[in-house]
Order: sequence, then structure tokens, then C-alpha cells
Amino acid sequence: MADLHFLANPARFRRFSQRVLPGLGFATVLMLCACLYMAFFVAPADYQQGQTVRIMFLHVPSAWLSMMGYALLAGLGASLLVWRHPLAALMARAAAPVGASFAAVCLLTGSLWGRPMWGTYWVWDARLTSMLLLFFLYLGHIALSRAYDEPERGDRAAAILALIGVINLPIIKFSVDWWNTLHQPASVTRLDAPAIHNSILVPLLWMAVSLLFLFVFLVLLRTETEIDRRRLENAAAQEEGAPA
Amino acid sequence: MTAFFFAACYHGAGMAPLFLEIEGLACRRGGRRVFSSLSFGLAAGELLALTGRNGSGKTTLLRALAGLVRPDAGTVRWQGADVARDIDAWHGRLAWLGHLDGLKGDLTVAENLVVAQRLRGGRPDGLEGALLAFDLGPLAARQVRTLSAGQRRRTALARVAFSAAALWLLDEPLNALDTSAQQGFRSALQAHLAAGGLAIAATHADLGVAGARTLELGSSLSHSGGGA
Amino acid sequence: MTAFFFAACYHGAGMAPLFLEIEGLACRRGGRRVFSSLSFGLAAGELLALTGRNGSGKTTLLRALAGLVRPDAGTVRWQGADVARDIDAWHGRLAWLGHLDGLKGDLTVAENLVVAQRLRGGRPDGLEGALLAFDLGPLAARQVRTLSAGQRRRTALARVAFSAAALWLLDEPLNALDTSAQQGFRSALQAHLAAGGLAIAATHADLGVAGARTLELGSSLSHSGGGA
Amino acid sequence: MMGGFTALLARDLRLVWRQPGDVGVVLAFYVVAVVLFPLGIGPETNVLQRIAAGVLWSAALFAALLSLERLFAADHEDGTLDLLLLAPWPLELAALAKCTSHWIVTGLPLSLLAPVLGVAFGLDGESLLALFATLLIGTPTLSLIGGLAAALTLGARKSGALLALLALPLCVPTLIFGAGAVETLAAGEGLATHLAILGALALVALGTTPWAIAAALRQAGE
Amino acid sequence: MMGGFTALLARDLRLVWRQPGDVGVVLAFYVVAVVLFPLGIGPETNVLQRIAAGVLWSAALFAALLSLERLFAADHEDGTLDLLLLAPWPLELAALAKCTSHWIVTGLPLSLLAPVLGVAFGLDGESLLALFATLLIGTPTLSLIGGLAAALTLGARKSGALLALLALPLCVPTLIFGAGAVETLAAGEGLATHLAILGALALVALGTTPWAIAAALRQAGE
Ligand code: HEM
Ligand SMILES: Nc1ncnc2c1ncn2[C@@H]1O[C@H](COP(=O)(O)OP(=O)(O)OP(=O)(O)O)[C@@H](O)[C@H]1O
Ligand SMILES: Nc1ncnc2c1ncn2[C@@H]1O[C@H](COP(=O)(O)OP(=O)(O)OP(=O)(O)O)[C@@H](O)[C@H]1O
Ligand SMILES: [Mg+2]
Ligand SMILES: [Mg+2]
Repeated sequence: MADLHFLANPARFRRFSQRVLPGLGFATVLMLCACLYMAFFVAPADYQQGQTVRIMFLHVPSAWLSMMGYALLAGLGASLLVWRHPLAALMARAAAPVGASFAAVCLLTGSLWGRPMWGTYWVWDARLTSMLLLFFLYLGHIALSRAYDEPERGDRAAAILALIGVINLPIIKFSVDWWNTLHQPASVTRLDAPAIHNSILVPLLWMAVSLLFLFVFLVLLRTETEIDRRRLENAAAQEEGAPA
Repeated sequence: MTAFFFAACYHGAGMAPLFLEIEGLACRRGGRRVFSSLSFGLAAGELLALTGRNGSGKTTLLRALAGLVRPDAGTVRWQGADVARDIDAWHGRLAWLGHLDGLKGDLTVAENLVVAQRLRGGRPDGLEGALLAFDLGPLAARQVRTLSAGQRRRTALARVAFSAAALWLLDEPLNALDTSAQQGFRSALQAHLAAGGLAIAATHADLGVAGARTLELGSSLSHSGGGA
Repeated sequence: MTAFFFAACYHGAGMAPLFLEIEGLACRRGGRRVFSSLSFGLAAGELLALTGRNGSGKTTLLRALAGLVRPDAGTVRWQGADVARDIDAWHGRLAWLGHLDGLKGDLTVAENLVVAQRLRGGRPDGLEGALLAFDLGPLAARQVRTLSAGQRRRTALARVAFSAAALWLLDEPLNALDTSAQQGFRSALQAHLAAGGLAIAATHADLGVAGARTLELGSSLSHSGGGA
Repeated sequence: MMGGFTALLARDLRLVWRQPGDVGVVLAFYVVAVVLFPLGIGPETNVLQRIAAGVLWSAALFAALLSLERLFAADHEDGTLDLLLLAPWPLELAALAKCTSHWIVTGLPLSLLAPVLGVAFGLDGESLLALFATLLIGTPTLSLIGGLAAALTLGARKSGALLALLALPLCVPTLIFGAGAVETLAAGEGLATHLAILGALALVALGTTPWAIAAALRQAGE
Repeated sequence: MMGGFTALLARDLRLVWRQPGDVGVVLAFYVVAVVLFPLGIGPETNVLQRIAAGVLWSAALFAALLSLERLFAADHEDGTLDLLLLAPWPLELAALAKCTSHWIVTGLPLSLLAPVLGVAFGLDGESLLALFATLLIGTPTLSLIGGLAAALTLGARKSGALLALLALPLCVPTLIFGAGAVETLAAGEGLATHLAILGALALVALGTTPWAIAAALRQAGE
């Protein structure tokens, strides 16, 4: 918490991120290359699903990251509304499109995977639909935060939405348990041992870690841009000077 | 200041003594008679100040003159011709300022003026002058929704001045204006009158223009018809 | 006239010299600083007239005092206590008149006053007096949507007078009022002050109340902090 | 405190009473919307029966959303929202009062009307009852969530569509369980779980949205 | 004369251009609305396919109506409607310009989006094309009729109730022939007659509504 307070100041955050970003970017690229190699050339094809199983290495981590991203939005929303951290608003603005992209990737890879597996690109089952709703919530967040002339008001409205929308996360997570559907039940994130073979599980987890790095990198980078942009806008506004 | 009036379009008809003649005008609102058999005339270069208590019918009269409210009886004549005959031509001759400013919050001050002029079918020449007259230069690029009440009113007044219309119909033009803006409005109005324009303004304050005529609407006058 | 003020609720605390203290208030709108480090105080029975050019921040200041806009910095104290601590109690002490009248067009004049009073948690006693003070008797049963601009403004003012609040915050109260209504407003205001009430009014015209203090907002003063 | 709540509720109901037609419009919209689907789909009864609950529920959702747009906007435009913000009692109660009046004026009549329309879709008595019960428990949630969307989009640059975009995803669980209950019944199972879930959703909405609405209204007043 | 028409059209498009998100919001609403129905109905593909055209068309109607509500109201509230009434060229053209800009901003993008969504419903290529064609010809009618309803609801208070109802029934023929065309195609018949009827409806609307809208606007100005 103390760290968070420390970083809540945009100027300090900027100094921090400038120090961290180059290294983080480098590490992300390296890890992604290694993981993609592992996923596509090292991991074995599934005896049932064949080569299509490789879609999973993109599909599952992006599902996790998009859910995590929304939880992040909610957290940032709370810290904006309760503590008025100026950075939280900028970071939420930066994170929403990134999270939305991961949600879109999950939806796309899922439906591409669905074609060979279920014989259709799309079914209206609970898991798929609640995931689509998560994507919509992201869109609503983005639209709302840009729907005001004073960006601060858009930030606060979107923060309120993020806090309410977080209800959707457990619905996504447990949809496979609550409704019997086509979609795979949890096989990695279970309380008991994972139900996936290690030869697939290990690259999957590595892929998840490197995509997490990518997520963090993108959010930090975009936050920095947001800070600069807000500064420029404020400077421009001040320059217009005392109104006549 | 006068550069953006097309003086020619309402000048030069010197033989007609009265540009605007109102005869026997009557209006009712919500079943109540507001005024009846109202008659007056206005010549080029004249200003008529409409006064009267709240609810005496100033706004109603202005709207009836513009053709926004259909009067119960009476005619409005411009250079001798009933304006109801060619209402579009009549609309082309007048500029309107209502209780509401008639501005789009999402457009900037300058865009609002240009768009309003285009909607009148006019060409947006001489924008600078209109902005200058109401001290709007520094605000020209600001979205109207971020302006204060008085700044908005000034923009609406600039729209009227910019329109180059022969007749200005103004409903409480001084509302929300600070003293320097009131001064700016007065000079714009005087320039308009000097160029041969006409103006009718509903007001509770003194407009501060020398030689203005006054028409007081009110329960006693409105029934007998108020001569100017 | 004073019959409908609950004088007791803000009287009798004679030992406190200043009811309202503003300290180091700063506000920004759309990224622009409107005023900063503004400090002043107001004692019981005092009227403060806010003046200044269009866009100088009068409305912003009033909204910040009411707690409608969150200021960037500074505190507002009522009898020594920061009003942000118990905002509901603070709201119970003030009456608001904005640029907009805050009336429901579908309700009658009397209903509007009664409802507004109920929403404040007060009892609608002495309605007659408030109506009378603003000459609204004959209009009491009319739906507000059928009123003229000035009649509506008078209804909004009657709502303020009817509220029996200790502090009146008024944004351009004289807008659209005719001379007799302005006179009526002045006497209501004077009665309020005489009963120990406070008032802050943004205005471009003279309020015509003897002993009123003035705070001029403007580019020069707003940065250094304007003493009254 | 409760005085302010009832005063606001009474005022809003009185405003509706002045224009009883406005309720009629929502109901008429509902009827037309429900009737439109068979028109688009064709008159095969078994298909109609299959989708009846879904259609009746979705149309109720749209009717509620359509009428929500002006919930706070009218107060915002005529300046009475400032008076609510300045009322000496919690704004959360004001938010609740507004949503309550919206439910009384739309949710309640829609719940009563839906079974009548259900007959035209060939639903049996038990299904009709289930429809009524789920709507009665589910529509308050719609009013609350829709009220939140209305408050969030208040100061924003217009657009009822933005409101719908925000509200619809949040209303989906209610819709699923509402329409689902009727279908479960057709499949021979009991109603109880579905009704319990709908009730739980309503309670969650009741416990969260008033605060969120109040927060949104406060920032719209700035 | 045409100068005023293009000026007004340009102004409205510029206002939208300032807020490109608003178009996105209507489209997003459309997507969400279309998604809702399957949710209520359940995932059986053959039923979905059967009702796809009806759902896609009805949702387009709702999206259009939702965004129409404010078509004239915004101008009414900020006083620019008075300026339109006082423009020195026929008010009918102004009405037409407003409806045209509404169509460009909603009808056109909806027509383009619908086939994409149709894929999710399992429609084949020919049906998708038919969907696009019928929407392209049919949505102008919706904009015109909806514009009339919007103008009528601006004016006298009591008519508001009666006349808001007017829009939906007036749009029913367009809806029936629009959704019907896609289904006819599935039944192996040609599209031509349906498209011709839709075109005729559009022409009738074009020939009548601008005058009615102008009349409604004039009385709203009183
Ligand atoms: C558009 C369609 C799809 C969507 C929106 C979707 C969505 C998701 C989501 C949100 C998760 C994360 C769940 C969690 O961690 O609790 C997930 C995990 C997963 N999905 Fe999908 N999915 C889709 C299609 C598919 C298909 C076609 C398959 C393969 C048959 C598949 C297989 C999996 C697997 C194996 C997991 C990991 C489950 C676990 O270990 O927790 N998905 N999907
Ligand atoms: N929503 C807003 N966004 C950005 N800037 C704003 C906004 N509202 C007001 N302003 C600006 O803030 C400044 C103060 O405005 P305010 O309304 O307080 O002025 P005012 O003194 O009340 O003026 P007036 O006499 O015209 O009513 C003005 O320069 C105005 O342009
Ligand atoms: N829509 C309406 N329906 C019924 N009566 C109306 C309507 N509008 C105005 N009136 C009444 O018509 C009369 C004249 O109103 P009008 O607005 O013309 O007055 P005004 O002189 O402009 O007043 P103000 O100085 O207050 O602006 C008033 O008595 C008013 O109550
Ligand atoms: Mg008037
Ligand atoms: Mg002001």
C-alpha cells in the first residue's frame, strides 16, 4: 500500500516507469519469442485435438489477462473515487483498451478454436456470452471515459462503472459450473491438481507469464503517454489565458 | 463595425417612411388574451424598446412579429407588403435573439457564428469584426459549453450582429452581460441603427440608446392598443 | 414578510462574530484556474455582492460554496466548523438560486414551492406570505410552464424566501425581473438580512441594498485573493 | 430523512399523474414490441411458445430502458437536480426514490401486463404465473441498474444509446434468470431457485446502486 | 435554398464528427440488443437461424428509435430550433436534412453491421446480402417516420402519449417486408418484389413526412 501511495504521484510515477520500461520491454520480447517457440515447436500436439490445441496457448492466457485487467480497472476506480489518486484515472484510461484487446483476442481465438472443436464459430452459451459481456463492459468503460468534455468527469463516471461491472468476473469464472455448457470446465485453475498434462501445462503457464509482462509493459507505456497528454492539454488550456 | 452589414439591402428605399407597420395585432396564450389591437410603426434607423411588467406579453409580441406564434388577428407589413405572404423572405430580413441563446454547446464560438450565418443562407464574411465587437476574440476557439452565462449571451449577440439582417428582434439582450459587454452591445446596436437598420428589444433595463422609442405593454395599454 | 423565517434557527448565536469564513479557496474549470487563494468572511445580517466580468468565476464560486463543485483547495467554515464535515447540515442552512430556475413546468407555482420545501425537509407553512412578497398570488394555481420568463424567476425567488434558510446563494437574482419585482426582491432580501440572515449574490446590476459589501472577482484579484 | 424520500417520491408520482399518458406510452411500446416479433418471425406456435418468455422479458427490459433516459435528465435540465444535491438528507435516498418511482410507473404495470400478452403466445397458466413472479422480482433490478446508467450518462454528451450500452450488459443476469425460470418450468423443474437468484440479484442491486447513482449524480452536478 | 439544406446537414454531421463515439454507441447498442435475444432464447442454432432476420430487423428499428428521440429535442432545448424556424428557406428542407443526417449516422452503419452479426446467427451468403439490401432501402423510412414522431412529441403535451405510439405502427410495414424478404429468400423465392415494396414505402415516406414534420415543428415553436 505504501508503494502504491508513493506511485500515486504522476511525476514520481513517470520517473519510476522511465527507469523500468526499457528493461521490461526487452524482457517481454525475449520471453514472448521463447514461449512462442515452445508453444509451437516443442509442445506436443494433443492426441484428441491435434495441432489446434496450440490455440490454447493464446486463448487461455488472454482470457485470464482480460479478467485480471478488469479487476485492475475496478481497483483503480476505487482508488480514484476514495483516495482521489490522480494517477489511477490515467492508468485506468491506459489499461482499458489493453484489457479490451485481450478480451477480443480471447473471443477471436475461442471462436476460431470452436470451429474445429464444436463445428461452429459461436454458440450462445454462458461462458462465451459472459466473456462477450466483459468485452462490452470494457467498451462501455472506454466510451464513458471519453463521453465528457472534462476528462476528469469521464474518469470518475467510468470508475463507478468499473466498480459495478466487477460483478461479471465471478460470473465468467463460474459460468461453466453453474450452467452445463459446451465450454471446457476449469482444468488449470482448480483447487486440486491441474487436469492437464505437464507437457502442455508448463508452456501454457510460461506463455501466461510472458503475456502478463506484455500487459504490464503496455499499461505502463500508455500511462506515461496519458500523463504527457494530460500535461499538454492542461498547458494548452492555461495558455488560452484569462478569459475575456 | 459596420463593415459586415450589407447596408444596401435595406437602404435606399428612402421614399417609404415606415419600414415596419403593425396593425391591430392580437395574441392569446393558453386561452388568455395577452394583448389586442396593437398598432405601431417603425422607420429605418429606429429602435423600439418594449417594456412592461413580467407577463405583459413582450416575448409573445416578439414571437408574433417573427412569425413563430400565429397571431389571433392583425397584420405585420414590411414596406407595405404583408409579411405572411412570403414568410421566407421575411425571415431573411430579421435576426432573432430569444430568451434562449440558440447556440450549440459542442461547436466553438466561431463555428456557431458561421453555421448560423450559413443557415440563414448568408456568407460568413467579416467574422472577425463580429467577434471583436463583443470581445470574443480570445474565446473564438472555445466550445460554447465551457463558457459562462454572460459569455454565451455575448456569442448569441454576436450572431445577431453578424447576420446583417435589417430588423433585429431582441428579447432581453442585456441579460447576464457585464458592464463592458453592455457597452459593446450598445455600440453594435447604434452602428446597426446608423446604417439604417431597425430594432425591437424587450427589456427591463435602460438600453442607453438616444432617441429610442418605447412601447409599454401592460394590462391597461394592451387592451386599448399601445401607440408608440 | 418576516413571518415565514424561522429566525431562531440562525439567530441568538451573537457571540460568534463571523458566521461564514472562506479560506484559501481555489477552483479550476476545464483545466483553467478560475480563482485561487480566495479568502473572506461574512457576519450575520451581511450581504456580499459578487461582481466581476463575464467568466470571472462568480457562478463557480457560488457552486463551490454550496458544495456542488469540489474546490481544488481551501475550506468553508460555518461558525468555525468545516462544512465539508457534515454536508447535509450545511445544505440545510442554505437556499440556492442558480442560473436555472429549478422549477417543474408541470406543477403549479404553489406546488413547486411546497414540494421544494418538503425536499428541504421543512414544513410548508406561511406559503401565502412568500407568494405575496413576489406578487404571485394570482399565479399560484398556474402551471409554471405557462409563465413568462420573469414570472418564473419570481417563483424561484419565492422558493428561496420560503425556505427560511440562513444563507442565500443567489446567481443573478435580478435577471428577467421587472422593476416592481426587483423592488419586491429587495424588500425580501432586506427582511432576510434584518432577521440575521446572510446572503451572497452574483450580480451585474446594483442590488440596491444599503451596506452591502462587494467582492470583485477578476483576473487581477482572483490570484491574489480578493478581500471583501 | 424519510420525509425527503417520500416527498421526492410523491413529487415524481404526481408529475406522472399529471401526464398519465406517459405510462400509457411505455405500456403501448411494450405491447407493440412484443407483437412485432411474431410478425417478424411468422406464426408457428411451437417456435413462438419456445421463445415467448425470452421475448416478453427482453421487451420489458427495452421498455424500462427507453423510459429511463429522462429519469434524471429532466431534473438536470430544469435545475431541480441542484436542489436535490442541496437537500439536507442523503443523496442515496433521493436516488432510491427516483428508481422506486420509476419502478412503480413502469416495472409494476409491465409485470401485470406481461401475463396477459403471454396468453397470446400460448403459455399455460403456470408459466403465466412464473412470468408475473419473475418480472415482479426482476424489474426492480432493471430500474436500479438503469438508473445507474442514466446517472452515469447524465453530464455526458447525450445519447440514450450510451445508456443502453452501459445498462444492458449489467441487466443480462437478471434477464437470463428471469426468462430462464419460465423455461425451467416448462422443463418440469421448480421455480424456487430461479426466484431466489432473482431476489438475490435485486438485493445486490439495492445494496450497491444507490451509492453509485449518488456518486454519479454528484459528479454530474459539478 | 439547397445552401441551407447542405449547411444544416453539414452542421449535424459535424456535431456527430465531434463525437464520433456517439455513432459507435448506437452500433454497440445494436450489437448488444442482438446478442440479448439468443440469451433469452437459448442456443439452439436452428431456432436462431429461423428468427435471425426478425431479430436483426427489430433491433435496427429499436436502435433507430432510440437515437431519434433527441433528433429535434436538442435543438428545441438550446433554442436553435427557433433559428431553423426563422431560416429564409422552406422548413420542409430542414426536416429532410435532419432525417438525412440521422440516416447517415445510424441507418447506413446499421445496414453495414447487420450482415456481420448475421454470420453469428448462421445466415448464408445470400441471406446476408438480402439483409443488407433490405436494411439499406428500409432504414431511410425508419428515419423519416421516427423523425415525424420525434417532431410530434416536441409539441403539445397531451399528444405526446398518443403520437409516440404512432411511430412503431407506422414502421410495421417496413419491418414486415424487410424481415420477410430474408425469409422469402430462404423459401426459395426472389427478392425483387419485397425490395420494390420497401422502395415504394420509402418514397411514400419521403413524399409525406417532411411536410408533416415541418408542421409539427411549427406548432412546437408556438
Ligand atoms: C469464443 C469462444 C470462447 C470464449 C469466449 C472462451 C472463453 C474462455 C475463458 C473466459 C476462459 C478462462 C476461464 C477461467 O480461467 O476460469 C477460457 C479458458 C479455456 N478455454 Fe475457452 N473460450 C472459447 C472457446 C473455447 C474453445 C472452442 C475451447 C476448446 C474446445 C476452449 C478451451 C478452453 C480451455 C481448455 C480453457 C482453460 C480452462 C481452465 O483451465 O481454466 N475455449 N475460455
Ligand atoms: N464546464 C466548463 N468547462 C470549462 N470551463 C468552464 C466551464 N464552465 C465555466 N467555465 C469557465 O470558467 C470561468 C468561470 O465561469 P463562471 O460561470 O463561474 O463565470 P461567471 O463569473 O459566473 O460569468 P457570468 O457573469 O458570465 O455568469 C469562465 O472563464 C468559463 O469560461
Ligand atoms: N405557453 C404558454 N401557455 C399559456 N400562457 C402563456 C404561455 N407562455 C406565456 N404565457 C402567458 O402569456 C403572458 C405573456 O407572456 P410573455 O412571455 O409574452 O411575457 P413577457 O412580457 O415576455 O414577460 P417577461 O418580462 O417575464 O419575460 C403571460 O401572462 C404568461 O403567463
Ligand atoms: Mg419574456
Ligand atoms: Mg455566472
